[in-house]
Amino acid sequence: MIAVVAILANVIGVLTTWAHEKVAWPMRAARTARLTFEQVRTGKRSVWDLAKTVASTVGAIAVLVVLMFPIYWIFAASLSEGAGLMSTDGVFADPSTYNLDAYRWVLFESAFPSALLNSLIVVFVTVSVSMSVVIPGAYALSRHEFRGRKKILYGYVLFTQVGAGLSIATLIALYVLFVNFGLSNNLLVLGLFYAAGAIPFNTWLLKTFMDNIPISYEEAAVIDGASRWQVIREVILPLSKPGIAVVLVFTFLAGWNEFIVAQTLLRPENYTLSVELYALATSGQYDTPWTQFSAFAILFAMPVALIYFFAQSYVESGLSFGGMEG
Amino acid sequence: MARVRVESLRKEYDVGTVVAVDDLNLEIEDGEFVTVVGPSGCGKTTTLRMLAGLEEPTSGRIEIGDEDVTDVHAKNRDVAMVFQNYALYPHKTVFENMEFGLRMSTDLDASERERRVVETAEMMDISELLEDKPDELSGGQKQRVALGRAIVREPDLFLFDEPLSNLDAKLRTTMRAEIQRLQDELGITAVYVTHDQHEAMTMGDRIVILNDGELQQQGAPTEVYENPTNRFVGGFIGSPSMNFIDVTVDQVSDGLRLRDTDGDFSFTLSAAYATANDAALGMDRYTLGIRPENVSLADGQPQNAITAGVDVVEPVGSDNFLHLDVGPEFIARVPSDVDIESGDHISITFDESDIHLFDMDSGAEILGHDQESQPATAP
Amino acid sequence: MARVRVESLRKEYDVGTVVAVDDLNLEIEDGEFVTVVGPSGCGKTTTLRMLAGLEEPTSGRIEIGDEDVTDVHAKNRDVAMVFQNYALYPHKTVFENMEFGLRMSTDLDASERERRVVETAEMMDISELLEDKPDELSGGQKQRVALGRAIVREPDLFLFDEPLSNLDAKLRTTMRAEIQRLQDELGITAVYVTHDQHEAMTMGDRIVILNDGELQQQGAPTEVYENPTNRFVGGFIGSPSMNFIDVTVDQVSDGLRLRDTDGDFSFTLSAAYATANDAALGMDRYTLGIRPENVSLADGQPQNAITAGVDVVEPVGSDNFLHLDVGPEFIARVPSDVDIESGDHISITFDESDIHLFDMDSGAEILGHDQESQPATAP
Amino acid sequence: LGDDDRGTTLWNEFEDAEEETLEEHLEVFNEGRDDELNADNIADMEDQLETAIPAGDGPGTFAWAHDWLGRYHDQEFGYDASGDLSLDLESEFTADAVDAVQWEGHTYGVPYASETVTLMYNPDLVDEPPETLEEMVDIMDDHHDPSNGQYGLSYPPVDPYFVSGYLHAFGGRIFHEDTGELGIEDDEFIEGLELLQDNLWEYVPEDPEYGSQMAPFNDGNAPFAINGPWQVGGFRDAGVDATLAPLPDVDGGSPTPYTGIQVWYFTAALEDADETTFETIMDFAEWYTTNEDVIVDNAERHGLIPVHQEYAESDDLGEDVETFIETVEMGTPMPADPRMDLVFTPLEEALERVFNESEEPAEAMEAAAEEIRGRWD
Amino acid sequence: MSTSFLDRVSSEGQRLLPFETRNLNLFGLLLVAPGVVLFLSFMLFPIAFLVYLSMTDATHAGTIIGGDTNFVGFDNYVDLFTDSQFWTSFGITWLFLAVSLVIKIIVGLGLAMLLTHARVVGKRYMRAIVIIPMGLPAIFIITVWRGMFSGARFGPFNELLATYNSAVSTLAGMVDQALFFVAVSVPEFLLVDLPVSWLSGRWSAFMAYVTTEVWLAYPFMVIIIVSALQDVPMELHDAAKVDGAGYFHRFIHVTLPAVKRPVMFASILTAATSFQQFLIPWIFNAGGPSRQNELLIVYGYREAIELNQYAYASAIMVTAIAFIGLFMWLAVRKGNLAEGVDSA
Ligand SMILES: Nc1ncnc2c1ncn2[C@@H]1O[C@H](COP(=O)(O)OP(=O)(O)OP(=O)(O)O)[C@@H](O)[C@H]1O
Ligand SMILES: Nc1ncnc2c1ncn2[C@@H]1O[C@H](COP(=O)(O)OP(=O)(O)OP(=O)(O)O)[C@@H](O)[C@H]1O
Ligand SMILES: [Mg+2]
Ligand SMILES: [Mg+2]
Repeated sequence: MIAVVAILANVIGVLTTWAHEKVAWPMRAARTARLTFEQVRTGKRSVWDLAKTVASTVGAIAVLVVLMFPIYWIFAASLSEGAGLMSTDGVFADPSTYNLDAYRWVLFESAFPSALLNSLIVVFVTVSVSMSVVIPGAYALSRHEFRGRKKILYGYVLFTQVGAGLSIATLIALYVLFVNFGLSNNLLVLGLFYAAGAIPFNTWLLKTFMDNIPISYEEAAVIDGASRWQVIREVILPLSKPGIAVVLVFTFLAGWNEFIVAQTLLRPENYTLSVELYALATSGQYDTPWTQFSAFAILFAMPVALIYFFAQSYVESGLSFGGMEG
Repeated sequence: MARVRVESLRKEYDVGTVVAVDDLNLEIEDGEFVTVVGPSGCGKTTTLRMLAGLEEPTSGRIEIGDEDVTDVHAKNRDVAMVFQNYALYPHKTVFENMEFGLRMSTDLDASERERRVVETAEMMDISELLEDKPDELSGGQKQRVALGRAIVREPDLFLFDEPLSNLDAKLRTTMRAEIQRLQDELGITAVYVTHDQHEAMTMGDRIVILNDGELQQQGAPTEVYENPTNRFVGGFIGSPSMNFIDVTVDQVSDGLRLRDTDGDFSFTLSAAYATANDAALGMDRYTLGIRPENVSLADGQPQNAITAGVDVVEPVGSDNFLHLDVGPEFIARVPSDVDIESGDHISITFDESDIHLFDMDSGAEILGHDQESQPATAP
Repeated sequence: MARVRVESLRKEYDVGTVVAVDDLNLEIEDGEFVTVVGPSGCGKTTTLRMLAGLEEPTSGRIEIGDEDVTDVHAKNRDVAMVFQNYALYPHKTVFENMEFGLRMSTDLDASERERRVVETAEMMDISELLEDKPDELSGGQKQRVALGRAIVREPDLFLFDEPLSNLDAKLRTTMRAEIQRLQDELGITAVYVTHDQHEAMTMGDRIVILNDGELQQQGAPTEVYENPTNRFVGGFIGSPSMNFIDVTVDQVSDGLRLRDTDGDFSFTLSAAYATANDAALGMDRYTLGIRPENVSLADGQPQNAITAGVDVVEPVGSDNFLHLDVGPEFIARVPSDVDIESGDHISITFDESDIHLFDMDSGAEILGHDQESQPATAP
Repeated sequence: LGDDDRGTTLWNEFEDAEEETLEEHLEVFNEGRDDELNADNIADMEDQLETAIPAGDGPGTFAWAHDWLGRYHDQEFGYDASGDLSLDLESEFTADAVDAVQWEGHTYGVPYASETVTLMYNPDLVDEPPETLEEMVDIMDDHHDPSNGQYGLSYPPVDPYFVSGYLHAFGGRIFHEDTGELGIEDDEFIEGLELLQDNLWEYVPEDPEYGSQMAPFNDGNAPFAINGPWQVGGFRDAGVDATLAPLPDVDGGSPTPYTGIQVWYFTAALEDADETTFETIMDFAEWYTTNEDVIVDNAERHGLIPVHQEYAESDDLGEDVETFIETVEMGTPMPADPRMDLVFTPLEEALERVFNESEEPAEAMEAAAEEIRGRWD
Repeated sequence: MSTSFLDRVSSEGQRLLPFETRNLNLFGLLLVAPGVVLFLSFMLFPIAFLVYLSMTDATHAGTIIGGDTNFVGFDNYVDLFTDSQFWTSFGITWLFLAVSLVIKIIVGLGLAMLLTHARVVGKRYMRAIVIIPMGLPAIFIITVWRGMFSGARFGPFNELLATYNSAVSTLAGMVDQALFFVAVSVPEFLLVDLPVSWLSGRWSAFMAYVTTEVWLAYPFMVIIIVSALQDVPMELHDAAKVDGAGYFHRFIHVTLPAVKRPVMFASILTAATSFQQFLIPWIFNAGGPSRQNELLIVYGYREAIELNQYAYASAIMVTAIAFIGLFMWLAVRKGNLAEGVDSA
């Protein structure tokens, strides 16, 4: 219990620092802008040089706007009135009609809250189970020699990307098996299934990351008198944070986004967000209520975006595939 | 605080194809500061790691404080090690870095641990850094923390693996003095690995020279400097390096004449000298070694004067190094106020008592003279 | 091959909050080898990068070979640079690494390029490595390739950024000689950055000393060694460092007496000396500087003898360094055959012509005596 | 979490409004019952049933149009309730509806409504509904102007269910249920297709997808739509007063749309079901299909046409239902032959090729027929 | 000391813990075992079952569960390899994989370089935005893209083309006005014939799939390449500049080689995902028009669910899995991806 509180406190602490860092940017930007202006005024920086920077930045923003068009489109759709994403009145709905009804509907009238709970259960199982097997696995593969090590690594690499299509391919087989074992319509089992699928890729990913942690830290700890577990807890885990963050993001996505298997295995009372979202898209045999669908989808994507946003620096350094350059 | 005994220690890698350390015997007294020096790949680190318990010896015995620790796991040996790249835990503050060892290897309570860390930090002059993370520190500060981390544990044995090689020259000098002062104060036995012979000489009570995994010589620094037991040691210790010339021996009227192949070089040993070393001087070809600082200008004196062209004059402030064309890389050290320029021709000489003669094949020193102090031990 | 002129060069970083180089003026003759030295962060690399065109100066002018290149892009300046960590293209073979610059900056055809690369490789003794990739090479080999890559282009100007700092001591000595030999042979103007004053002194025709982005002194190595223009230079150049003692000046009968605060130290300047330097000696407090090799044992001679306790005796083979308790870090260099042990009390002295006196506040040298050779230029 | 024990369940894939009504009715039904019946709204129900039923994990009953009946019989997914029903189907439901729930003498469900597609017009743009297709074309022509977002018609143009009315207009049939033969190569059928092509496809949005088709009428930018009862609410919510009319007549023929009979299916799950569950399901099916409130609510709120004899001819179920009834009377029930499963996809693809003008009607139908026959074997 | 500090550190990192040699096997095995067991129990079992199914004559799900199936050996495979639809599927799947991969690499590289460029201000925030597609549910995104590619005149892409058309016309009109003596009319070939039915032409539909696939996968590319680019030592660029290389040559000689391996790694992973792409073709037009763009998994899914040919579908899926396995194996081999495996 205390450990949980401690972890929570830690997480909150880290989050607030991050948030602070992320939020402090307007002030920093303002200061930089002021100093830049000062430099240009005093001739320490040429206007031409500044213009090049401005042009590159504007160019990058333009590319971004183009790329993000679909996002903007659905965002506009989620605010608009009526049921269609498609409209003969123009690509974007009339901004004067924008409202938050769809969000209100999603949050208070739809199955969103209960599905959210289901999703969280699944994701919790997926993340905690895969973390608890991926981290030790990656550590062992990175640092210990044992029989079959290379075979396991090889197998893992081969299976890194088979998961997605495999679940469609083996859907029926899976379903039959699950039903026969009485495991269908069970959120915990579903979470476990996702965790299983996430193991090869994430173990391998984390292993490559751990390969780059100098072994001398561990040696230092051993000489300091730390036991095997103490070395792992006090040295390896903290040092693997970026790698673990990446794995966390990927396993979270694995549990959060998947819907084909979920839909087959679950019944409505256990529907997760992704299934509920799909159900919304196909509710009735013909029509899609686009406003609500868009609002639902945006809320669905929010946690992922937030997690990534806060873990960005970790993810970017955790994905560096050390040992792969050259 | 402990004696250390190493007996016929051997370490092979890659199923025996690489012999990193070969039949090493060492005895280190309680409180002694031993430096281990040798070229890259000679097995220094391997030796140290075996002492620490990070590497299992292929054969041989290690005793620390009269206890056989050959099969004791690293975490149960009471040694502290300072790594070349410091290996400070990057995620822990300086305080936590220093406290970690205490927490793991002692059962002191938190306040006691804190007291010891704070005390050590004061001693190391890093008190203000206790809350910082390693990457906020400069190289010198990291080095201090790494030392502090080792010291705070008050171990039986200190091991240092080239701890200063990442620092710049000035900082290195300062840290060198600091380590010596500390070891002196604490009196803990220490083994200090370096590839810098200057460092090894200035720091060690005793210096151990390895090459190719084998012990070459051990002894007090001046001892080793003055009486290298073989050509390797002679060349390795001292900067600039000892000058070597291959010579043949002729019996002449007033003693023995040493000459190099093309005859530029000729030096006659006095009869008295020849007689004194008669037993040793049995062959007709040797490598003669003479240190740059023992080469002096032959001011008009014709006896044993060698004429040499000056290729380069290297001023190092206090002295000038003259690169002479007597042999490949033949250097003479002269005071900086001697006015010689490159291109000049000068006449040099040296005292016969300063020369070393090495067996051309085995490299072994054959004279072994002027050994007034304790004899240097060959392996 | 070109002259280089740098005029009031200034570089700011982080929108003006960091001044890396401040109002730097330099003139480098055609074919000259200039070493730039200074502590870490003093702006050496920044200066070099501005010369290469990799960094745009905030203000000031750079001329290479009488052409104003201040606004010329790096790729259009005919300079070659050797980086600290070599910066060899890891995916290209040695041959390709060397050829790349020729391919980019000249319109030689393939066979001509190959000829030049092979020629240079022979000169650098790396012919057998041409087909290897950089990570198959040892440090020294990499270093040679990096040099070869620069040389093959026969540029107007060579820039070296601490090229030897990753090598071990022995290899460094060898490479040092090699670089000098090559530059001599090719006669290409070179700017060589290092933080190792020993390297700077032995290699440079002229040595430039920077601190905090500002030029401290420039001049021939011996010049700078003998006549440091300020306390920083005095302390920075020379190893072991110059000894400093803060002294007060009293007028005594036979000259000027210099004394430190607690009175352990007392040295009297002769009347003749005092008169000769009358103009300069206006204040009553100075920092006295004396180099370790100028401190000698006062063999019974009572005049200006200072009694000192020996803290540590550091044998470096050729000499011994005595750490004395006269001041903080006061070192005397004595021949290794002088028999002194730590704990002894000895009597030392030095010649008044060897001392340096620095203004306690500004650090400027105030005597400027014994400048027989060309005067060192202060900024 | 994963408890299977939700009591007895039925499955449906209703839209929100329909589902709400169902819940209301269920509440009434469950009153006083020990074994309550719960409704599960299943996304993608067809696929889900496909796996759940054979796994023994399916519901006892679910709601769908009658066209799966033959397949369910073949695959043994259905439960023959002929011996278990206390209702006499023939005396309660219309003949078409009774036919619809029976296959080779087995009764696999109880019918509760029928539905079809009909014409809808926007009274803001059209004063009087057209009687004939020609009149309709004239009006569409006036409004049709895609580059300004104006269209003549919203009508999923290649969905066989939607376009069957005109495909069948000259007597052709997609599938001849009596002979078991494919009819898409018949001249009458091709003629119907050409009618569709020449008169209606000109005026619909260029994208056959359902959502795109709905847009013009929904935005008030098209005078007509042809659609079923499920869409009426959506149009009206969007502010278009969709008014119903029978499908316009065709010169020399008559539109004959497929009609679907909505059925509460009995599934194979009932075979192993315990007695209470079994009873609940049976009770529900009989109650739902005969209860007046249910029938009236469905008709008034969702335009579902009663198939119970007592209400089928009723006049007071509202205008919408009356219009649908009129159209249903023009129509023909969808065949429930299992072989139909293999017809729709190739047919739809062929229609799409014609719609895209990449193939001529006759060729396209010939190709489709060939493919279908290939699959039948 | 022959290697640099960094090299030493990383080569040390590659080393296994030496002091574990005494009780080697057990501890390591113990740590990996749970993962391996979990993985195998959930993944290998279904695959084995699938392989079994593919050798039976199962038709619909009922026959599988009811056990009314007979073992028919490799009949299904024989049928499969003689089915022209299979070969169409197979071909188009590889083509889809290749085309989308090339575009993904170009887009990913371009974006990554833009978003690490020194002159772009606020690039960290842009990088956070640019990966949004990774967090959105695929079904949703694909449905939205289906809308974008609507063949209707009012579909977003058609609207865009309409805007382009009118811009061209306006321009021509302006020229016409300016040079009143020549009558300029817009050349036909400059105008697009509207509306374009994106999904009803084989290749336009194919390009629509590719576009969507690229949009879904570029974030992964971008973050991996960004990581790689950040590891390229600045000094290499400096060295190249001093060597006289311009922007283009630096890109070719410094940037590309440095990101080659990470890009290859990301390529292999996303290519394997592309190979298994199901939702895009399924939602866009069910692999149409006329099954011409039916990617393998769609083909299998349709056979199973729509046509009730489970055994046949299983044969398709097994073939697909076999090819992914083969592909990964080759990639791992050729791409030295197993370096982590072999060298460690
Ligand atoms: N883990 C290992 N596997 C195989 N060979 C090894 C290993 N560790 C060291 N060696 C080899 O053993 C020999 C001695 O290595 P060691 O690291 O002890 O040298 P060193 O004296 O510390 O050199 P340096 O000055 O470069 O640190 C070298 O030849 C080295 O290649
Ligand atoms: N890109 C940069 N942005 C901000 N500050 C910088 C940058 N590059 C250098 N500086 C600062 O400019 C000053 C001079 O740096 P420079 O790298 O030239 O020092 P240096 O003399 O080469 O030091 P070293 O011996 O450590 O290489 C330092 O204070 C450094 O922090
Ligand atoms: Mg070592
Ligand atoms: Mg620098």
